[in-house]
Amino acid sequence: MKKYILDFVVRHNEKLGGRFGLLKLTPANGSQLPEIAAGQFVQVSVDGSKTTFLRRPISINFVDKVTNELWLLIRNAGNGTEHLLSSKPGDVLNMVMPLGNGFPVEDATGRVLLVGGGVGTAPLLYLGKILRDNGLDVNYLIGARTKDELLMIDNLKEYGTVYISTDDGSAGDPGLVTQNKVWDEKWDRIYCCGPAPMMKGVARNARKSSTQCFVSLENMMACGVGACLCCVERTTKGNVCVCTEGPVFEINQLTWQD
Amino acid sequence: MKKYILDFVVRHNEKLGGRFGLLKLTPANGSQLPEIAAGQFVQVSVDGSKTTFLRRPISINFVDKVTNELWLLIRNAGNGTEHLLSSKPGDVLNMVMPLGNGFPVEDATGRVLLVGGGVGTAPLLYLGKILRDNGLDVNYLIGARTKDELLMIDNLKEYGTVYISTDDGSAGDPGLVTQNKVWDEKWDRIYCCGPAPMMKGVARNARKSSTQCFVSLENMMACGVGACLCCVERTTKGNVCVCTEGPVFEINQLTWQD
Amino acid sequence: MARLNVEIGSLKLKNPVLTASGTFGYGTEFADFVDLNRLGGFIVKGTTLNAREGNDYPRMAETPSGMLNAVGLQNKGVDYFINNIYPTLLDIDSEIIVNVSGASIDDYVEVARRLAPLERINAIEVNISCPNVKQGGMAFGTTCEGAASVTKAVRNAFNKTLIVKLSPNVTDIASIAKAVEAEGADSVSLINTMLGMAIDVERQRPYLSTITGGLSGPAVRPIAVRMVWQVAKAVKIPIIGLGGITSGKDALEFIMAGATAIQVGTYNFVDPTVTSKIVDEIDDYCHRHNVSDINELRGII
Amino acid sequence: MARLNVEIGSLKLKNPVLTASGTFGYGTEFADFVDLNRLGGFIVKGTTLNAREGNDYPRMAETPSGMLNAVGLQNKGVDYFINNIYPTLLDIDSEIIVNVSGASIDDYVEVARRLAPLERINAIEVNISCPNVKQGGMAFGTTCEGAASVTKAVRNAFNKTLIVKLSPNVTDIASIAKAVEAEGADSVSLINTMLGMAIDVERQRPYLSTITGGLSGPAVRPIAVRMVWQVAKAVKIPIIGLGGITSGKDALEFIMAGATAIQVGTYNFVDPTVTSKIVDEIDDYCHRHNVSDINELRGII
Repeated sequence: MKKYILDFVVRHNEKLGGRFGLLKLTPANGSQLPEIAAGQFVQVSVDGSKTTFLRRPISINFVDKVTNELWLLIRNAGNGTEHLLSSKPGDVLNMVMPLGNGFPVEDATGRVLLVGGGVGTAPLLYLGKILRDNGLDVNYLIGARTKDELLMIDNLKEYGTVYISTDDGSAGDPGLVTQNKVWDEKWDRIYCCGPAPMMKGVARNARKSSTQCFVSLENMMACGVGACLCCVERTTKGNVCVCTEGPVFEINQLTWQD
Repeated sequence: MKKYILDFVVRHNEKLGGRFGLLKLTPANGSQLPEIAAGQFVQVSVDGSKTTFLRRPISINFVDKVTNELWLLIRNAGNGTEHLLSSKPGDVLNMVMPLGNGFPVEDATGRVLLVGGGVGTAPLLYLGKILRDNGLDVNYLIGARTKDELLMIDNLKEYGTVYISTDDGSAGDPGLVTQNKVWDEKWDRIYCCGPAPMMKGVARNARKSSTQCFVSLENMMACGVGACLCCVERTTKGNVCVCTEGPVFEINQLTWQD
Repeated sequence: MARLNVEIGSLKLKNPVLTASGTFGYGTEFADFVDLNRLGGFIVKGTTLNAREGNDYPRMAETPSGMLNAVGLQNKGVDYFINNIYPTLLDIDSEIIVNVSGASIDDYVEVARRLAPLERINAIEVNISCPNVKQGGMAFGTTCEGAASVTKAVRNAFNKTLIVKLSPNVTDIASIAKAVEAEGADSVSLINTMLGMAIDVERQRPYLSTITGGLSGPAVRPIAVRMVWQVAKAVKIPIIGLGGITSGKDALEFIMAGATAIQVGTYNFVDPTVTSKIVDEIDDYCHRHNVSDINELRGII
Repeated sequence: MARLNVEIGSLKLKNPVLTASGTFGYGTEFADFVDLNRLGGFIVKGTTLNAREGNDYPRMAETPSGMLNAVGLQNKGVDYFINNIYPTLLDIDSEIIVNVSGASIDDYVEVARRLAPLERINAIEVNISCPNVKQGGMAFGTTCEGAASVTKAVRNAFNKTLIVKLSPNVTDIASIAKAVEAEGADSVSLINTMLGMAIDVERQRPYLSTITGGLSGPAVRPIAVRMVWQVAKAVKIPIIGLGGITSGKDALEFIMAGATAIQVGTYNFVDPTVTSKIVDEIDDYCHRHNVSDINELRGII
C-alpha cells in the first residue's frame, strides 16, 4: 500500500474521559483520503513541542469517507501527545501514513469478538465497521479500570454489541476483560488491542478455546517504515519490525509465554 | 532594580513593514507592570519552537501605563523571533524582566537627538516619551534602506520631530544617517541604537562635535543577568557584560576604533 | 546540478548527499517519499558475516533533539544480502555502499571479500564504531592500533573504495583517522553515535534493554562538526561527515568544516523526504552564493 | 526535607542540588528569582590566580537543545574573589564551593592555598576540563597522568573537600576518575562541556571567536548520564553529576546512575528559577515513591 506524507487540518478536537481526546482531521490540500485498512497507523509530527524530536505513532481510530475525515484517538502519555491533544481546529499536523498492515478481515466469518483496553480501543472502531459491513456479527469487549475511562462506547455500539468489564465493577462485569462472561460463548475469531498484560490474557483465553486471535502491538518506534529496527517483536521467525510486519500479529506468530 | 519572571498575555500583534512586528502584552496575572526604564530589555521564552533553546533578548519599545501594556518591536531574525511574531492574542509569553540599565535621562537637558536604525529604533520610542515628559526638545533621526522599512514613524512623531535618512532616498535625506543634515545642528546629547556600523558612525560624528553620546548594544547573550559572560563588550575597564553593565554605554567607555 | 559532483576514492557521486547506515533501510523503504536516483548514494545497513538477531526490545529512547538506539546490528548476514537484497537494488541509479561490521578481523575480511565481486558495490564502509555490540565494533574504533589492524586486513581483501567509519567516543579522533589513512583507507566517515544512556525514573530502570546505546540526532551535531574539522586538518583522504544533519544548512556546516560528502541519518525518521530536500537546499545555496563547484566550499573554515 | 541530605567528602548538603560553575554567577545574580538558602550549594565561577579577560566576543552559539560557549575563564583573579566577593556571600546559608582553574599546576596549587583559610569555603572544585583555554584546563583532564598530577599537587595544598571536575572529551572517563581518586580527591564532578563547533554557513565563518567551544545543555545529557554510570562503577568516592539537567526527573537520572549530588548549569539561563523547582520536584518524587532517604536511590541502575 502506497505511503504518503501529508498535511492534515484539525477539524474537531473532542475531549474524552480521563487523559484521552479525539482529533478529527482532513487532508489540508482537500484531496480524498488514501486507501486505509483498519488497524493501520500514522506517524504524526509534533511541531510545537520543544521536548519532542520524533514523530508519534497513533493508530487510526476511524475513517469517515463521507466527511473525508481521519479520526485519531489519543492518550496523553507525555509532552508529544499532550501537544497533539492541545490542537485547535485549523491547526495543521503532518503525517506519514498509512503505515503497517492492519487487521486481516477478508477471511473472517461468523461471530467475532473485538477486545480493547484503554487507548487500545482505538483501532477497533473502524475494524468493527468494516466487519459489520462485511456481514459479520460484531461484538466488542471493552475493559477499563472504571466507568469514566471507557472510551467511545456509543460509537462502538453503532457496529456491534458492546460488553464491558471494569476493574471496580462500576460498569459491566467486575474484573478483568479475561474474566468477562463473553468467554463462555464460542467465537469464530478474536481481535485484540490493549496493554500487553491484557493482550496476553486474551491470547491465553483464545488458545484455550482454540479460537484464531489477532493482536495489535504498540511497541515504541522511531521511523514507522522499517528502517530503524527499533520496534522489533520476537516472533517465531525471529525479531521483526512491528511497524512493517505488524502491528497486527496472529498470536501463534509471537513467542509469548503462557 | 528588581527583576521578575512573569507571564504576559499577548493583547495585540501588529504586522509592521518588512520582517517586523509589534506585540503589545500585559501581565497575565493582572498585576501592574513593574517599574521600567527606557532602554531596558526582556528575555522572552520561545515555547513552541523546537529549534529555540535559549530565551530571546528583546528591547522594550514602549510602556503604556494607561493600558498596562508593554510593547515589543520584533524583527524576524530566525526561528525564535519568527515564532514570537506568530503569537496570537491570548497567547502567553514568559519573560525575565526588566533587564539592563537603560538610558540615562535624569541629567539630560536641552535638545537631544535619538538616532535609530532597523530594529534599533525600538527602545527610542519610550525613551522619547520620557525625555519629552521631562521637558526636553526631542528629535529623532531614523535610518532605513528604503521607505518601506521605516518603523513606527507616526508613533515617534508624538514625542518629537522626526528626521529620516534612506539609502535609496525614497524618504528623507538620501544616504546614511551619518550624512543627514541634522548633523549640521548643535545637540546637547545623542542617544543611538542600531546596527554596529551605524552606531560607530554616529559615535564618530558625536566625537567630532564633542557631544555626549550613549549607544545601546545588542550583543548575543544567553542568560541576560550577568551569569554566562557571553555578551561581553570590550571597554576601557576590560570585558564587561552588555546585559548588566549595559546595554547602554557612553561611547567613551567603549574601545571602538575611529 | 553538475556543481554538486564530488568524489570519494574512485566513487563519483552526483551530489554529496548519502544516507547513513541503519537509517534508510535498503533505500526501498523510502521509495514512496524520495526519488532515490536524486541522491548521491545509499549506505545500506550494517552487514555481518552471519545473521544477527540484534538486541532485545526496547531498543530506543527519545532524548532532547536526538535519540538513543541499541539495535545491535540486526541483519540477515552477507549472503542473504548478496542473494536477496542486492538484486533488488540494481535499478537504482545511485551509488550503493555496504556498511560492514564484525566481531573479529576475520569477520570483517570475509564480508568484504564476499562483497568485492558485486559489480554495483563500488565501496564499503567499515564500521569500527558500533557502540551496541559486545564484541568488535567500537572496541576496534577506540584505539589507533585496533582501527589500523581492521583497516589493513580489509584493505588487502577489498580493492575498491574503502571507507572507515570512526567512533566519536575517543579523546583524539584525528589520530585514529591518521592511523586508518596510513593503512590505506580511501576515506573516513564520522561520526558514529555517541555512547549514551537514559533512565526512566518513574520505573527506575534504563529505557534500553542494553542500558547504554548510541546517541544520534541534532543534539550531537556540534560535536560531529568539530570532529570533522579536526580530522580535516589531520588527513588528506576525503571525509564523509554525519551527525544530526537535518537541512542543507547543516550539511554545509560539515562541508565547510572539511567534509567532501555527508550522510543523513536519524532525521530520515522525522522527515522521510529530507534527503531530497537537502540536495535542493545545497544547490540553492550554491546558486545564491555563486558557487560553481561545491568542492570550493570544502574546508573553508 | 531531611530526606534530601547528602554528603560530599566532609560537606553536608541540605539537598543534592548545586549550581554549576559559570552558570550562576556568585549566586547573587539570581537572588531575585531563587531563595538561595534552599539550595544545597553554589559552585562559583572559575577562579584563576590572576585576572583573565577571557576570549573575544562572540562567545556563544545556540545549538539544538543546547549551546556552545567560549568564555575562556574570564574572572578577576583569586585575590579579588577573596577581598571583594567572598565577604558578600557570608549571609548565604548554603555551601559555597569555588571552581579553581589554572594554566599550570603551580597556578592550581596557589589558588587552592589562598582559598584554604576562608572559613565558609569548605570545598573547591578543580577544573581540569575547560575546553576554552589554550593552556591548562582540558590538557590536564584528558590523560590519567595529567589528571593525577594536578590532583596530587592540589591535595597537598588544600585539606578540605577536594572535588575534581572531569572532561567528557575522553575515551575512558572511568580510568581518569580512578586516577584522580587514587591521588586523594574526595569527589569527582562530571561532565564538563563537550568540545563542539558551529558554523554560520551564510557568512562562512564559525559562530565563536575561538572556532570551537564547549557544548552544554539537554543535548549532552544522555552522554553525561552514561559517564556518571561508568564512573560510579569504577570509583568509591561520591560523584557529582551534571550535564543538561532541567528538572527533578533529569536530576534523578543522574542520582540513579550513581551521583550523590547534581549541578544545574545551562538551564539556569533558560529558567532562572529552575534550581528551586528541582529541589521541590526531587522531594515530591521521594514523597510519591516513599523514599525516606535520597541516598537510597543512588546507583540503583
